[in-house]
Amino acid sequence: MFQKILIANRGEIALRIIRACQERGISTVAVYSDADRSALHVRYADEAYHIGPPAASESYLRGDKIIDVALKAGADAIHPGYGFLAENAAFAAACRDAGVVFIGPTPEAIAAMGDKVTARETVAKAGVPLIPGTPAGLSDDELLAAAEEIGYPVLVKASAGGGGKGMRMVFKPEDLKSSLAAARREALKAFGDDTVYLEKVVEGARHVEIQVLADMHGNVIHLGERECSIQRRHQKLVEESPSVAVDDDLRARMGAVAVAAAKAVNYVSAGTVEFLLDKDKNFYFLEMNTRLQVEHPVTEMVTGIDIVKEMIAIADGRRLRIRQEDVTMKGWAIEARITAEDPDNNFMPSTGKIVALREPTGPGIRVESGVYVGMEVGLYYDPMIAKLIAYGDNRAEAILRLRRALTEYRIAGVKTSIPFHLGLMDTPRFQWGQFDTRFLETHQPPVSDDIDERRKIAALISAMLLYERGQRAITFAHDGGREDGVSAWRKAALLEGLRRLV
Amino acid sequence: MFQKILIANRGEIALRIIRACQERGISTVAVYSDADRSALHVRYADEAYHIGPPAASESYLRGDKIIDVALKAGADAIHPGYGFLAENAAFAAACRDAGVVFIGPTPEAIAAMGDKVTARETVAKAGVPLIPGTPAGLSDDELLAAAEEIGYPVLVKASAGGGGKGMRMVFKPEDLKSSLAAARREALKAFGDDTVYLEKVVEGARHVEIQVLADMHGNVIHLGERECSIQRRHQKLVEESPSVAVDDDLRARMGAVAVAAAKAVNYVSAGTVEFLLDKDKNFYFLEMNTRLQVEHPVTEMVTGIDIVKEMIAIADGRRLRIRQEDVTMKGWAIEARITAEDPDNNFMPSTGKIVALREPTGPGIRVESGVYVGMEVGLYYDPMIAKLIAYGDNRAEAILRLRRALTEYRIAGVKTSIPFHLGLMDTPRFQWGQFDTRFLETHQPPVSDDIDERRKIAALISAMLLYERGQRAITFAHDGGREDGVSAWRKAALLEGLRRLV
Amino acid sequence: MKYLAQIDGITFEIDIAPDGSMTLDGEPVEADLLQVDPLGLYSLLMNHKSYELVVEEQPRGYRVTVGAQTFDVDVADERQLRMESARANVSAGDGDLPITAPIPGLVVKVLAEEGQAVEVDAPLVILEAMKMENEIRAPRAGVVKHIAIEVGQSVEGNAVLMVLGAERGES
Amino acid sequence: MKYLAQIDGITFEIDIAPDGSMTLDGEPVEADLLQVDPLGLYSLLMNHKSYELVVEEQPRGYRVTVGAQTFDVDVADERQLRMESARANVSAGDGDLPITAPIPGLVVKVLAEEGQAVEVDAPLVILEAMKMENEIRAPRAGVVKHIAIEVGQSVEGNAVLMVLGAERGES
Repeated sequence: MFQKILIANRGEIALRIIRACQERGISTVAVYSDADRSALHVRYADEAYHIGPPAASESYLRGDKIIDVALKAGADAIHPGYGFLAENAAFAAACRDAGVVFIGPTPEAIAAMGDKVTARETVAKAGVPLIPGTPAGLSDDELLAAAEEIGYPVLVKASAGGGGKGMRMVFKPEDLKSSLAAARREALKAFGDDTVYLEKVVEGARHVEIQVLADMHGNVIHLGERECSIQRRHQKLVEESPSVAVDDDLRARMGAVAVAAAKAVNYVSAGTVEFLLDKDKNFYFLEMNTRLQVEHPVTEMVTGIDIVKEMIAIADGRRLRIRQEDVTMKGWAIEARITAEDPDNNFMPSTGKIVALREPTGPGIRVESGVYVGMEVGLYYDPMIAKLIAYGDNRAEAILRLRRALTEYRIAGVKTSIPFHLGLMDTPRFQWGQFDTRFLETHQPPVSDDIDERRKIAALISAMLLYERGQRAITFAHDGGREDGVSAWRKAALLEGLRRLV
Repeated sequence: MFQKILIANRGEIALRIIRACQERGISTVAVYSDADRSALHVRYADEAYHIGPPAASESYLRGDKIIDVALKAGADAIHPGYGFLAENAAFAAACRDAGVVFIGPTPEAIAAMGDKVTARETVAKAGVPLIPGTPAGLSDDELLAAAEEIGYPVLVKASAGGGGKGMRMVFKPEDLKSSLAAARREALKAFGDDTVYLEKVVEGARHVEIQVLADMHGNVIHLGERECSIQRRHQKLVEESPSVAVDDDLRARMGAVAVAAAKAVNYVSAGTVEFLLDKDKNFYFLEMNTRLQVEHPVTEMVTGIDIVKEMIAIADGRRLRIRQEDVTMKGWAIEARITAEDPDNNFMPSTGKIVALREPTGPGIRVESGVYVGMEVGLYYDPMIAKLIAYGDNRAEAILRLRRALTEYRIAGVKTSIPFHLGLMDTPRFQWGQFDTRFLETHQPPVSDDIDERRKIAALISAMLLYERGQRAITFAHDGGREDGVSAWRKAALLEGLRRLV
Repeated sequence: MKYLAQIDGITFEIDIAPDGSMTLDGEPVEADLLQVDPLGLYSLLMNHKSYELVVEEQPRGYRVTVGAQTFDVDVADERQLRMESARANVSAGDGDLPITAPIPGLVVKVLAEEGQAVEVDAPLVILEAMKMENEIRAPRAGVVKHIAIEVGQSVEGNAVLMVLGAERGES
Repeated sequence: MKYLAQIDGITFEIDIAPDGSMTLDGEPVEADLLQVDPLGLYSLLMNHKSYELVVEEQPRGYRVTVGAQTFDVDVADERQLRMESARANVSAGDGDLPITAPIPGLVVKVLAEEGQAVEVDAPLVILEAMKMENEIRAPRAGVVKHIAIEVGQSVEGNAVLMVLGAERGES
């Protein structure tokens, strides 16, 4: 088994991987940019090395520096997490060349699935159903013509894409040209490649994905599905497992197709095959993510399988301990992504310093977080700062626990997506499981119904504090100021009375 | 269903119950003593009422005041948690008389099981096996004689006892008299009754208990066992479910006996039947706890059943949704009690103000905690301030996760049992599951092997801080002091250099 | 002492008597406030209802987080407010509204020209931050009076991007 | 500057040079220290090894929590220490050891009499706190010179319960 693993990532996912290593008795090496000296992943790891300025292109995307650190620190292996270098075939190859194990699939598998067009061609041969669309590399004029043939709405997608970047849904021919331009701009910036292609929009479709695990000995299993239809601008906000739309038979069929897709590229490690599932239970291959997924915890909670530990064991050459028939799903898990975005203001990124924090705990609650008091939430990295996952015996209990935990979350200094999630949990159609990927375009989650009451509270406390501030000088002079456990408020009021009496 | 529930407790268990209520959409009412104005249960509840001075006898034990608050606040029901009024038959009766539902068994069942001698007689008739012992109410001289007959070692137990209070193990005749006196003193103080009795010590025995659930319609089921042999002075420190000593057959037999014991007193609500289990798999009734147990979370995690929510539903008159055959145990859960006690100093209670706190999170970890920054840990209440529960697919994974979470726990201001638990997790005999209730008397868990390294770290940082303090005046004058994200240490060192150059 | 607190354009009136008794918009309230940790976490019991709040001091007033909602509260005692309002009336402008960057970012596109009339919600600027494009839209209808930025420029949070003039006619 | 830090009776020597370079017991160490939150949480990277520490200032020195272990560190620079040690030698006592209450509590029983010789670990006082009885034992052998408390009395933490004299013979 590995002695020491370098985690080439930051934030909650770096902590997740550090924890898995600690539970296996493996030492951990963190890397950090100038922005992250005080970050939790630096503090939770056994060792930490500085790798450059805040910009990811100069730190977390610098595979060369990271491999240097791995060699210097004596790490046997590198876990890339998600994002950054996780789906970079060249980095996986560079690790191999440097004699450091890349905890993930082979560079060949990453490359095959990384280019969306190659991926579609490869899996189609394995019998995986595809959505009608165009090849990549067409000019704007060719795409305009193709869109007419496919029929609107169409989806513009970046060939090298992922995570919703470079993706646009277009409803009318007159909007296509500007959307193509925007998608190409984003794609160029995010992936260094502005190639795009078109896909038919499957109406009323859910985003349902299958988690797979594959070892080096040809064993490939799936861990059931995740429902990820609650999205905004193609960014997942809420994920759950299982899906209300998937029964045992459909799960078995989708699972078999996902395993076939993985086998088509000789896949090794954990990976996710994403599908669109339409109302008639037809499903179409979207893409395969050749990495650990943000939403992997919901699968872990219903299957009891620790996906990160399995990835480490697989990378070490071990055979899967689990056979397909051993995988059982029990209960229900839902994840809410906590992002530093203002849901009341069009999900605008919110920056600032975390001044107060208390994370929820209690039955059925799991928190994966990179947040700490004093943290500067800036614009260098992804706005997702934590994940809140609730488990229950059934979907209703999971929703109620997630709701309860959201009300317990205390985070101040930045605006977060928590109010959005609270509203969503109170939305009947979400509670009934009736939604598709366009749900959020048509359904505005309700605003908390006690906002009036809360405004009053905020007004009252502000007046009390201002009053108290006026009294504080006297209070200080009198007895050295506020004592713990004694309401300074009451004292100030009392003193005010006293002063008038004097 | 109830609209509003008053929680007649404090600390982690009050929060546990508040969370269950919130998840069922029930409003919550907290009560608090002067010591607890800032406590989490006050802050997490929907309403809070002051009930008196810090001493429990003037606040949390004042059933009259608590029922008054329930009536004033319009609460339908009272959940007593554990300790305080949880096993007080008179309080349960007073609730009934006041028209407020007591969430627990009937006063009659509490009384029948509350007196240990009555309890033994009652369950014996139902065919429950007992440990040889004396009746209660004997004089010291009679007990001395009886002890000779039973054979040493013997256990002195308070008739009204529970939680290890008024309990003493005696190995030699010459020690019996002083132990009787000490036990009577403790019992008198704790329960207002100094009646004691003797029991034979079953050598090499484990403490294994069965969780039962009983509704008002005669349905009684069990949720499997908990292993609670890791005790110090009869105080449980670590609990797990399942037990390595219990197989399916034994579980079914112990479960059936526990159900019979519950039925013998027409039991309703959640309760726990405690047994001693000897090396030959014989088991003997110890007592029945007619309340929610501290260690209930380990059962919840392996069965998926929320025991507190079931208690509420049962008190509301509902039928159990779960049949015995629906109860399945999956995985393994271990709980470590985090107490404000100094394990390096004979578990002496440690008091003080919590100055720093970060609780562990991540996969498989559940924290039930009443701790917060600024909390004064005093001597008024139980030293248990939190519980850390780890779940894993199997026992090894649960231990490794618990260990990992213990290393993540940051709590400063009081000494805690965390170092003890870390040592225990590193003890091979604990890892192998080879222990009985006297394990801790003979096995000293190892002290962390990196204490030398940690001393060095503590020495180094102290010198650095002292050095920095000397430089601070200059630093302040120069640029306004420490900036976040910049190591003040480096700055101080730099300035020192500058000053010498000038 | 009488206090006026403004939140989201709504004004609340709080009166605090010398004995500590209070009214909120004329209704008597019983309130006990306690700071529970050094980081600005407060526990408020108002008529026995329990609230946990995080308070950050602002240059003027407080930022108060109640549950998951955050409010910027502009609070002053009555006298202060009257004086300020008098001052404000003197310098009251002609309806010009500065459009500011809600976050720091890179200007990717400017979607309006000086002199152009825009409807409410019309996209004005595309700002890139956290690798995502964010549209800045017109908070009301008006005429673009001045554009302060250009494509490719990095802007700080709260930087003025453009100024929106009165709805009809150039000023 | 040279510093001496004492923990559990063990002395460490730390030397900090004007350029910030350091040695610990003569070994060079590379250390970067950062306070990460206002509550006294520090991150230390020592030779790339990462430690998280909680530091509480004490009247003299620091209480440092490393992982789950807490150390009371008595630290001073060399000069200071030499001066203090000189003073201490002058007032050095006759071996009397005060037995103090480690916690506040109620004296339930006193198990020794004045003049009595006790062995190491002999129980001296039973103190009730948190509803449990706690035995206070002799940290070394000696003769009970003075008993400062009686049964039924409440004592504060650190209150002197009795004084243990030199091992043999009354003083």
